[in-house]
Amino acid sequence: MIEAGADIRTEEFLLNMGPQHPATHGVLRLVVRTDGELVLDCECHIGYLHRCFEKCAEGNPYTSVIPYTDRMDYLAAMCNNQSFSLAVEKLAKIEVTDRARWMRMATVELQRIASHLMAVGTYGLDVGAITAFLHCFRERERILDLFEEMSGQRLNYSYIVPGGVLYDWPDDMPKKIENFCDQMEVRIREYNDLLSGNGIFIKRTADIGVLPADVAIAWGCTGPVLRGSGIKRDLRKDRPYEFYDQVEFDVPVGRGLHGTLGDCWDRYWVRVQEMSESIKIIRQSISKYSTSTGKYLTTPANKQLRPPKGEAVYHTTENPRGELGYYVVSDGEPIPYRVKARAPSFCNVAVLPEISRGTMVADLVAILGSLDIVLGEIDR
Amino acid sequence: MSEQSSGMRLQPLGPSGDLSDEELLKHNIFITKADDLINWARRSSVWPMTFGLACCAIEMMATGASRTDIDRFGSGPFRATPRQADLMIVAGTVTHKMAPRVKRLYDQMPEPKYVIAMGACVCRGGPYHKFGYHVVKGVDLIVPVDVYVPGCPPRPEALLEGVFRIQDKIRRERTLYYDGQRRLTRPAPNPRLEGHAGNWANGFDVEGADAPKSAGFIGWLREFLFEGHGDDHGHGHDDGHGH
Amino acid sequence: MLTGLLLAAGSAGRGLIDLDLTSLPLVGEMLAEHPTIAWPLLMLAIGCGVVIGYITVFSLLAVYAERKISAFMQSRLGPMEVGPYGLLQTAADGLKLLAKEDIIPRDADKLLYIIGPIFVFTGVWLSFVVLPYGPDLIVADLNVGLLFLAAVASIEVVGVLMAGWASNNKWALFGTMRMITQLVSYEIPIGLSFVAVVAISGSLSMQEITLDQQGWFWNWYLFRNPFLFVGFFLYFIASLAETKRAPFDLPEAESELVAGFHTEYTGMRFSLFFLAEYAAMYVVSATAAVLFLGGWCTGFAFIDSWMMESAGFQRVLANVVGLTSITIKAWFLVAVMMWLRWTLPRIRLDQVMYVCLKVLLPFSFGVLVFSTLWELVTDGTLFGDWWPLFQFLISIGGFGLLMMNFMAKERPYDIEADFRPLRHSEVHAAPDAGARG
Amino acid sequence: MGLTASEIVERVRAALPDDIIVATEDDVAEADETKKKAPETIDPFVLAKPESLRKVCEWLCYEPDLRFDLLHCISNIDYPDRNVIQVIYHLDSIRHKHTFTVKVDLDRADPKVESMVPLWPAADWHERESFDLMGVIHTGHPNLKRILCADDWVGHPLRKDYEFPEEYHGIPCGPYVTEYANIPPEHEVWLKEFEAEDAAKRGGPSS
Repeated sequence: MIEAGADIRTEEFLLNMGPQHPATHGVLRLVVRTDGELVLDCECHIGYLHRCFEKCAEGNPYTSVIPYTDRMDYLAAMCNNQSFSLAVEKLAKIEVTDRARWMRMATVELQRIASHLMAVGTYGLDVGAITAFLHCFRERERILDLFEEMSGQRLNYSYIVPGGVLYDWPDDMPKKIENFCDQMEVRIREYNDLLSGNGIFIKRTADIGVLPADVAIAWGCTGPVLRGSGIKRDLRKDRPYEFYDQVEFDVPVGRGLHGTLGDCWDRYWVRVQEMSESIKIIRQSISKYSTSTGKYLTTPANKQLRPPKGEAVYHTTENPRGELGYYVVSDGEPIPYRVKARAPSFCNVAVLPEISRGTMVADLVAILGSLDIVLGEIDR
Repeated sequence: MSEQSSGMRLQPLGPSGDLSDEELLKHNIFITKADDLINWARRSSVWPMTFGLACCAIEMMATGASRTDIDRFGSGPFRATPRQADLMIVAGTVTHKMAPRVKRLYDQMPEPKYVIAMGACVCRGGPYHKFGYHVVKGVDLIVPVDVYVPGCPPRPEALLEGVFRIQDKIRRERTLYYDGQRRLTRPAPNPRLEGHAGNWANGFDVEGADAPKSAGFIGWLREFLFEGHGDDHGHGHDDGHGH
Repeated sequence: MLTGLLLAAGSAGRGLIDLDLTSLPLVGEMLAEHPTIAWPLLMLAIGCGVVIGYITVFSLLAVYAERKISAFMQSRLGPMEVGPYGLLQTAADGLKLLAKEDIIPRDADKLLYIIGPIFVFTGVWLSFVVLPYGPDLIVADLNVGLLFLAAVASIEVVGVLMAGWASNNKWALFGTMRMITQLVSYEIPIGLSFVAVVAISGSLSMQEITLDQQGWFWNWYLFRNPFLFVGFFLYFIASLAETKRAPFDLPEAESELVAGFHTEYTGMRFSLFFLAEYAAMYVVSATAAVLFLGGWCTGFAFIDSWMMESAGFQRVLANVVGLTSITIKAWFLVAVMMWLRWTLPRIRLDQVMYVCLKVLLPFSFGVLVFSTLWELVTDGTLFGDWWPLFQFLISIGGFGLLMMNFMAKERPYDIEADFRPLRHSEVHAAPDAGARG
Repeated sequence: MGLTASEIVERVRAALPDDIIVATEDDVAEADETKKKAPETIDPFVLAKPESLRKVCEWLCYEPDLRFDLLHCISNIDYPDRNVIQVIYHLDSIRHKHTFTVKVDLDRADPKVESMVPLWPAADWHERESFDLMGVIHTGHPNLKRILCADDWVGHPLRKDYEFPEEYHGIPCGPYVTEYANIPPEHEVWLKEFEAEDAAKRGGPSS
């Protein structure tokens, strides 16, 4: 941390960053109190994308809430679908076949790669490396191609529904996913050469925005942000859903390789490693999928679900950005009585003022990028 | 509209004007060619503003990325500041909290400026039309929209098509030439706003927009060409500007 | 056409082509009445016109090149539809910017706001005056050319200060602060690099510095001694900062400050900044070419001697060769700048200052001192006529050793061995061909 | 894995018998008839008394073998028929890897509950959201103001009796903007004109 010289009389400066600013990843507004380039304090103002998800969910049947979950974390729509579907399945006691579960796992992990690609790419953009962003986007497009073939959509899929998935895979889909995994492994090395190993990138991110583990827990940070601080917590391991207990993968955590544990580089590096782990899971899921049987959807897609009256379920899953929780309350009607979403970015971004004090304005951008927020789910 | 802006208005160069037919012809041949050149330049370099609000912003980025490279058509430089942008792609849901900012950013852009409403939310409220209490049901309630690109979100190709439609619109514009009809093709005022009065969204002040007071070189050129040819003629009901 | 114009200007300046300007009534009268004042003024006017044309055309081409290079690095195509292969893209951009509305913010300081970009542009523009493009192609061969170059570069700082302050925008103010800090600091290593060269050439005149590097390419100051070899890279890095190119593009860092000091500028005023930036790139690259890469000398002794000895039409040809030579060298350096920009992340302000004050400055001093000492000790002819060649080999060899050492040490981390979660065998020949496209 | 939720319920009942109202199915039967609702069988929970919520949470937070260090979420539900706003605290323990739910029923007319910010800083934004959307007042919160809606927004949208606004700062809003704008005739003329021109340029009628 840099301290302003006590002998120089300076004047504080109130900087209004956003809601339309290239570095705020959407419409976050930061009111930053600076002294020259130093950030003395910053305050987050959110709500510029408050799209009333919870009100919409109270007015639509259970299956029709799925499209709204897409638009919450629009970079990881599959994961949001899955999370809500799992909650509703638990609530309405719907069985899902093994085959559908393996399909879900593969798609969700593909989505995780796509989301992390975006995170890595835009992080490069934040620190000024524009080319890495476009390279990441190129690979992301390949995942979107696969998703488009599965679901017919490019961004908001509504593919995973209570009871399975909406459409069956084409026959050659496992092979295509395998091909993609093969290429992705090579590409990750390319990103490492371009960005992770870049001296300037390390200088910009290491030792910046250090988030100690206790602070992270106190502020409710989850996902790569928490793991970047060295805590090995992953709901896929700790509280397995789907078949995550049947696949082998590691949980990468930050190790402070280039600086202090819990700095921006650690959070970034956790994401890069998670891409490799996701590839492992995808490979295993694909092989299990090929041998499993059963229908891809156990309930008719347009069936009106009527979970029992008075039941409530809080189900959490591991999203690319952290732990996404859905609290679904039923009153016996086909529409939910109340749906509350616990958005991981909502908690992750709250810690920003804590870790950005005393840094520079350029670091603020780097820290914000390393938290990898999506305003869609912060504001809902 | 206001008295000050009337000085910039141009007299129609028709039989009713001061010029004879030959002079008119002479003027307009030159002017049409100049207009074509200006329009070519404008439509060849439509710089969008980075104005991503939500999901559609991701597809907007995808439009700029490798596969649908919008830079091929000259719209590559996404400017972060409204002052240097020509096109505002409103990508994502506009909320009531965001609406004043959208309006302000639009006002900060220099003429000529265009707006693409990208995505269902921006066009009409999209999936949040019924229950979205905090969602503005269409950005055309705030700023005039030139092209609507529907979809949730629209594919990058669709956005590209929207940019082409903007280019087509620019092609038809008349900056210097004036025949008593329209010059800049501004969107018509929005009937949905009638009866609603507010402090910043009460209609659009597009009256003076196509002939701004300091329109730079073009403004100077226009003044030079049509100096002393009468005053305001832009109030006509046929030019699609005013209420 | 451009070459012709430059040639005409330069040749006329040298009195090679006897322009019969007396037939023009006004000019003729003026020339007749005040021959001592009018001729230089006329030449200056022609020179200015040529320089403006050259800057504009260069900038248009450079922007086009930048967009194409960035596109290719990002597996895109870049401008394609405006003109053949998008060649007219930047012309369209310029014309459009010209035709945009000109906004002066209400709260801006109007006078400073207007003259800011003009100052910036003027600073860069004046630098072109002392750059030599050929044996006779120089607008003004000042005997303090290098000093002049360093002096006019500072005008840009004033212009930016005016523009950023007058905009009354916080981002612009931030950009200005960064810009001024950076520019003022990096003038020191640049100045020291100049001095190191001047200590060897014994002259501040750009033309004389160029002439001193005639002959084979190992006569270039780049290879004059191992220290100047390092000095070239120091100068190049400092010049990146001086032209605010990545990784020193903090003043207009788009992801941090919305557009830096020109956030509030629209249309033509913005394009003046734009032109000035690219023109500055050319200026620093051409200066690097003159100081270290032999300027308009070709690097081949027989061509250089012909260039100096030729006369009449051959002299014109020699000027064309010189112009081509320096243009290629400068463009190469400009291309390297673009390559760096689209590869590297941006560094932070304190790191910028660190690089300047703790790395470049001591090294520049070292270069100055040791290259002077080397020159004193060897006296330019230690092993007779072949000494320059030896020096060339020493420079290259020393640098090679340094780089090998650097590569061995500074490899950031071994992705394969330590951190990569996948085993090597898993990354077997992946079908990579389909990924492109 | 740590303790199951049922085990934790037993622990709470044993340790703080006076501070909780209802925890299990058996309790529901004994509970006050006005507050009675169908038992939830999937996620066991404790329903704390509003005045002793802080005590329960503190106990859960600091009890060594429970140690709920992560406040996962604060939800709230409006039950107009029971005249209750229920605030739900979803707790999680990173250390012991177990999870638990604490609920508290508040009076709908005056929903006040103590802020949990001193225990978990994460409660800050959650409580602001709860205030913004549901109107729950978390006493002792350092900065209790609207977070998602605009600052001058009227009402608390997630209450069941929320009335959608007609107009906000001159912008018509709500789901009742159904009259589609009449496209001005000249706009259509322009469109046709353009299409004809376009077709002519492409050498034939546009398909």
